[in-house]
Amino acid sequence: AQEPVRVFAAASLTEPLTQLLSQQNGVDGVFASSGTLARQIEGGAPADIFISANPKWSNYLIEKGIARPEQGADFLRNRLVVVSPKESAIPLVFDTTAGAAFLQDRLAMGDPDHVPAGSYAKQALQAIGLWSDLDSVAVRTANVRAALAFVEQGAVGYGIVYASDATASDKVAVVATIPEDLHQPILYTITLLSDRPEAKAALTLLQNGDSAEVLKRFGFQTLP
Amino acid sequence: MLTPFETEALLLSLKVGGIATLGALIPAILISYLLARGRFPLKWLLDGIVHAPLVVPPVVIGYLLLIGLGPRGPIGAPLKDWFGITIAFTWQGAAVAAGIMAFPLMVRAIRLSLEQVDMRLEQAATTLGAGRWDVFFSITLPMIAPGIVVSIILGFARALGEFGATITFVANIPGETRTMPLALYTLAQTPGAEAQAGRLALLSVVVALIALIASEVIARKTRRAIGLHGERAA
Amino acid sequence: MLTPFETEALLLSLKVGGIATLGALIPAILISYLLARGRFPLKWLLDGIVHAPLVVPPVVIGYLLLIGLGPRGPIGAPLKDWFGITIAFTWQGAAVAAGIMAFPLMVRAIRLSLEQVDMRLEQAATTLGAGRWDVFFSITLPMIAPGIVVSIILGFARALGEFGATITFVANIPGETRTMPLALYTLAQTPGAEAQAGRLALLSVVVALIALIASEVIARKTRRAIGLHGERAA
Amino acid sequence: MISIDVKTRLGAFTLDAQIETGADSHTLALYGRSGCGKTSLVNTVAGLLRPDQGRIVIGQDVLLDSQAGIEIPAQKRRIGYVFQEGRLFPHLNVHNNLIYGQRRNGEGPISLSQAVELLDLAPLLARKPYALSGGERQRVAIGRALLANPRLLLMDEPLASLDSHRKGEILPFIARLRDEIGVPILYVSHAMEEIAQFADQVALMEAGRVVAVDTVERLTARLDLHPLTGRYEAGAFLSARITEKNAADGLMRLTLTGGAKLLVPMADRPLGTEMKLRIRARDVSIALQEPRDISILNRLPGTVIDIRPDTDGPMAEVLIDVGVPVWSRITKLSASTLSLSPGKPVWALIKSVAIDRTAPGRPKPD
Amino acid sequence: MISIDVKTRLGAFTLDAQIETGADSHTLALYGRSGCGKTSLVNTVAGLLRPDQGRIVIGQDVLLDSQAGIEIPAQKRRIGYVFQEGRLFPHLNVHNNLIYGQRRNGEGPISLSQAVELLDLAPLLARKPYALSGGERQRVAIGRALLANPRLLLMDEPLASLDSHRKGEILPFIARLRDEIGVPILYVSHAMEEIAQFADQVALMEAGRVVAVDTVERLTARLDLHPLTGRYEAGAFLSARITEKNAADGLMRLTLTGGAKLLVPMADRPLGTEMKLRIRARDVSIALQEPRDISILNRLPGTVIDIRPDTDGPMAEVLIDVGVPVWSRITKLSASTLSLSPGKPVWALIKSVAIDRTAPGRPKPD
Ligand SMILES: Nc1ncnc2c1ncn2[C@@H]1O[C@H](COP(=O)(O)OP(=O)(O)OP(=O)(O)O)[C@@H](O)[C@H]1O
Ligand SMILES: Nc1ncnc2c1ncn2[C@@H]1O[C@H](COP(=O)(O)OP(=O)(O)OP(=O)(O)O)[C@@H](O)[C@H]1O
Ligand SMILES: [Mg+2]
Ligand SMILES: [Mg+2]
Repeated sequence: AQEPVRVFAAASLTEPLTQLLSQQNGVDGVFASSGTLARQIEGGAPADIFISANPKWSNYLIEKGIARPEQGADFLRNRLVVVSPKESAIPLVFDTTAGAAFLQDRLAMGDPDHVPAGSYAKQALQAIGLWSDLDSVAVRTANVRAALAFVEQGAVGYGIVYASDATASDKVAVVATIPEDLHQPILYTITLLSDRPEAKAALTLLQNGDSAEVLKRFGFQTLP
Repeated sequence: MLTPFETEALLLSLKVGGIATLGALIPAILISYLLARGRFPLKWLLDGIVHAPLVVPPVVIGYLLLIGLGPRGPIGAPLKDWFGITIAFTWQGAAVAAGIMAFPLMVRAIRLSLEQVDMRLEQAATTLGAGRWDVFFSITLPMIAPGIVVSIILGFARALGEFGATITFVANIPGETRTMPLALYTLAQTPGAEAQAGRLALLSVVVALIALIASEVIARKTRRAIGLHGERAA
Repeated sequence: MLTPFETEALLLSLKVGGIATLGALIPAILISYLLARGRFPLKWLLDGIVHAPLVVPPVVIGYLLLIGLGPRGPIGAPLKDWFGITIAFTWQGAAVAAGIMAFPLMVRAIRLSLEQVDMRLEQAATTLGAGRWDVFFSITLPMIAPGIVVSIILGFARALGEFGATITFVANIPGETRTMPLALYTLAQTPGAEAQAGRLALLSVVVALIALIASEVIARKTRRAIGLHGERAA
Repeated sequence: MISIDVKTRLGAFTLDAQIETGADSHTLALYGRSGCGKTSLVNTVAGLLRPDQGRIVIGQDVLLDSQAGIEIPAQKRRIGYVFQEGRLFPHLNVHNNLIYGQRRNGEGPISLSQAVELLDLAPLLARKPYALSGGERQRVAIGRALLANPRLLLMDEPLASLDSHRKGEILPFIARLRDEIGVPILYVSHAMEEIAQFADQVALMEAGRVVAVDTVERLTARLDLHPLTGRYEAGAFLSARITEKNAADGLMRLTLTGGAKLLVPMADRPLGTEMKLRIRARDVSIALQEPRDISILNRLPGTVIDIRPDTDGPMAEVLIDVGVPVWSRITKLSASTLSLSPGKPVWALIKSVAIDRTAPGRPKPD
Repeated sequence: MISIDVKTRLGAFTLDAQIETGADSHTLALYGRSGCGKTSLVNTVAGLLRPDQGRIVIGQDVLLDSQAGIEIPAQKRRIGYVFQEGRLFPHLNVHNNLIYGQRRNGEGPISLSQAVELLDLAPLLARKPYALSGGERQRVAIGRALLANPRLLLMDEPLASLDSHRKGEILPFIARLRDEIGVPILYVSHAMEEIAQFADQVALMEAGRVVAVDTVERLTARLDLHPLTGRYEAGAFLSARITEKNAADGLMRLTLTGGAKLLVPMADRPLGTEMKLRIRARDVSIALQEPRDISILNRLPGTVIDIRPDTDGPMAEVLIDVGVPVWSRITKLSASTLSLSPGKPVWALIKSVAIDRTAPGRPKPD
């Protein structure tokens, strides 16, 4: 049998990609954190396409000589939002005034040391001057979904997650949208790793208009 | 020799692992005894529940803990409201998670020992006037001491290495819940931090090794104390 | 009753878990024997290496496997070039990861049993003309059968639940390496899929429970076969 | 008084034993071939084996009555059980093994130091059981049972691997325990000599059943039971009273129930003490006239009651009335040479050394 | 020929034993108080206990020579070891326990069915050891050792918990094994009677040392060893030849080395067979004239050699020359009444039943 085309994609894309790929024959999605995927690809994983939630990891592969720069492209954008459990959601302004609330009801976010969403959140918090207070009390999670789960369970009062995650959950409400200029752009990159024609075809399909529709529905912004 | 980052993670890990193991020990002994000797309906269910943390991915266990023991959870909420105790996001919570993950291993080791105890010795103690608990403490417990030592070392090692449930339940809060595995995970996810990660991995192995060697010494003494050593030499 | 998604994950998990456990069994017995009976330099080191997968977070183990056994690793590369065997990113690789993670538990259970074997019986066999291996197969092995059963069930349960090392080493490839824990992870990444995730978690527990009950029955029979049952009843 | 009536099954083996001893019987011996159910019976008394149905009464204590729903649990029975296989606690040293029961049941009539001395355990106190020899283990097991302040002693071949010297020390001690403190004893042994030395009654077992319960005297005298009791053991058990303490150089004179007198080695007992004697058939010779200038001191005139030739072999047993009945075992050749027949007057010649002088006897309260 | 010279320590206990038996000695018994080191010594012969230094030679086989660096491993020694504590394999049924050694060492002189019959194991074959009684376990252990096609039998109190009936069956069988197949035997026992029945020589042990190695006859005759051998056992061991098979009703006539004749129950041995007899001192009486009309058949004229009164107690031992020396144990009172003194002519009266007829003896090759 023909080897399927394998799309190694950041875990945050699990749902939209699963839906997109289910329409194509012979294309599989493989999900994990971008860092894990990058290391697997470095280790020789049978990946045809790599979608990273962070240019850092696609660059890493380029540095290691595994991918060529011309094979990569920006793919999606996302935004950060502050969410609260639905029943206790009170809109708030994302500036220094939010500090007290974050300190009291606690704030969950991806671990800024390695979770891309976390590092963007850290940048935003730094920009508004709250990070020094929150550094040691923020609930750092292993990935964005975990931060979302903390909010869904009411374990924390606030969480900083991707807009795409917030759309998908019906247990949380967005209480603030973080201005994009407070952090580096949230950029998903897509990298073609093999020369197989099927891989190229799959890449084209992911980048076409129908796909963009689907991705939009899940809260992602596609790039032209 | 150790960076402050490493020292912090190490001390926290030792505290969490130690308390998790000691806290799980008594329940583990009781449950093993029940499983090894008791005859009651739904024993298989208890057996299954005890083993669940072994089978279900740690992340799921962490998630379930979060649901149950989180500040709004059915157990966590009353704890917080009535006693002011919060477990989630604290090192105590990390110990709970580690203890639960270590629990099935501890139960199994003790139970295996229990099932090999010669019950004729317990009978002999009974004829000499020892009641059920007395027999347990004076005969059974000393005889299963090697199993208990193994259970402690297994439990401690598992608790030291616990990651998935911990990060899910108490997250990765520096100084509070960032044990060695969590620190290691952080490093592993950072490009270029391989060397640091390696150091930390080695450190965990060294700690475990020290615990292991200590346990061997204790185990040998215990076996000698219960007369197993001599039987072997004879 | 089960969705195709669940069936696929279940069958794969059973295959991976089963092969991991069976594959680890013989080495586990040998290593336990060495550790329980042998006297050799650097025994503590072997002991430490065996326990490492318990202490080091699974992700690290997975990463080390990836480095060593990946198609570009120092072991993986020759394997691929000379024999055309690829382990990484295949279900075989998942079995290797699961087997390694289960290994320390299996060794510990067997070793605990080994240390409780009455060596006077082995001596008796020796006087009757049995050589070292003969004694092992005719006396020691049957006597530690309960420990082996426990080691299999512990190993299988651990293999079934293995997540961190697996996803790191062989990735989450549908149909190839997406065992139940990985499938569960996939679902957990999907908001709103809690019910499905719950079903899958329950499914793993049920599978483990069935294995557990089977093992209890076998263990009871084994204990009876080696005469432990009767001693208890007497 | 010991009253046992139990029924139970162990695999293919059925234990169905009824024993009823006399009211003043304090020592019951169980005797029978290997596998006849002695240990199983003792285990039911200890409470370690629950019979399908049964009733066990020792003295005043109802230990089990399955009909009345009474079952005293083993740890409440206050038993000193010397197991056939030792069962020392491997993790405790000898000292702690010894005091295990004492700690729980309180100090009894025997002190630790007494037991240690009797059983010669002083050099072993700090050792673990694995470092003991077979006989040493057995002695510790006996000590542990004796020290448990028992109201009932169960002894399953307690002296099997002890040398005769030690047996000779331990057995009288246990007998004294029984006599002075009144602890009833259930005693399993393959050695009729041991049993004879201190059991009031013997229950003879075969294939899970009790075929006879009687005094040692009567039981060993019953020819029909010889296949079970062993022919070698045949003899007479007699009661006698010390009537002269210092009859000659180290000897004392006893008077048998019938009035006949015997010279035996002196025992440290007051004048008038009732003693139990055993005269083995093989130690009794027969003469037609009283022989002179012979080393045999005890020469009792009597008459032949009965002659029972063995069905096979050259021997015959002769029952002689010397005031009390005494068995003699001689060759058929001698019986015919002496033309023995019932009613014939003869002399029974008994070597004094053959008299069981170790029998501790019991001072009668009257 | 058995030659042992080993030295080793076990905790505070030191084993330092030298034994050298005669060239035609095939059965060596170890006798001694509990804890004197018998089991330890047997374990060195079995190869289970490695002495600090030593040399062990059985027949032609050097099992150990620490100076020459020879040490045959236990599994190569072809031993049938009956352990003091059984050591049956709990996971194997009786049948598989029995054939364990046979499977490995090949079928020996004894077949499975023979052993099963001798030891009466047929109904037990399918059972696991836990379902056996104490005596049954012991019988299986004996069977397992006998079936292991051994070149050396080590038996550590193998008959301790068997009834005398069974002992009487098993012991002669083992003796026959030795005589017919020539398997040397090292035998530990507390019962001098058992030892006397078939051991050529006895090593008397005390506190880890061998204090004497000699024939049973000479050893039990040595008064200085009585504290160790036990006074009760004193007696003479004699060699005799069957000179008349059917002297009277079930009796045969033996001629002692010195020419004296004895009537004993018939044994199933051919005319001319050499037999070993044991005459216990306590079974020998003394008369000044030959008594008439007495049931004692064996009346041998002789002279008193020596009289040894006990230091305590009323007894004395008298050595009488009836062609061969025979011990008699009588009261001091009798000795003085009969005014015995060395050189005095007397009659030794020996009850025929007192002669150890079970002694299997050995047909001499000449
Ligand atoms: N492992 C040990 N450590 C210390 N002392 C020991 C050990 N094993 C045996 N002994 C001691 O060595 C001595 C000899 O023991 P051994 O078993 O050889 O005696 P034995 O002659 O067989 O006695 P028994 O007739 O009671 O079986 C005993 O005093 C015993 O206490
Ligand atoms: N668990 C069991 N299952 C089946 N049969 C058993 C079991 N336990 C004992 N037996 C049988 O019951 C019978 C009685 O055993 P018991 O131990 O009471 O004998 P015993 O009279 O004490 O013999 P011994 O003198 O040899 O110790 C034996 O024939 C034995 O084989
Ligand atoms: Mg018994
Ligand atoms: Mg011994």
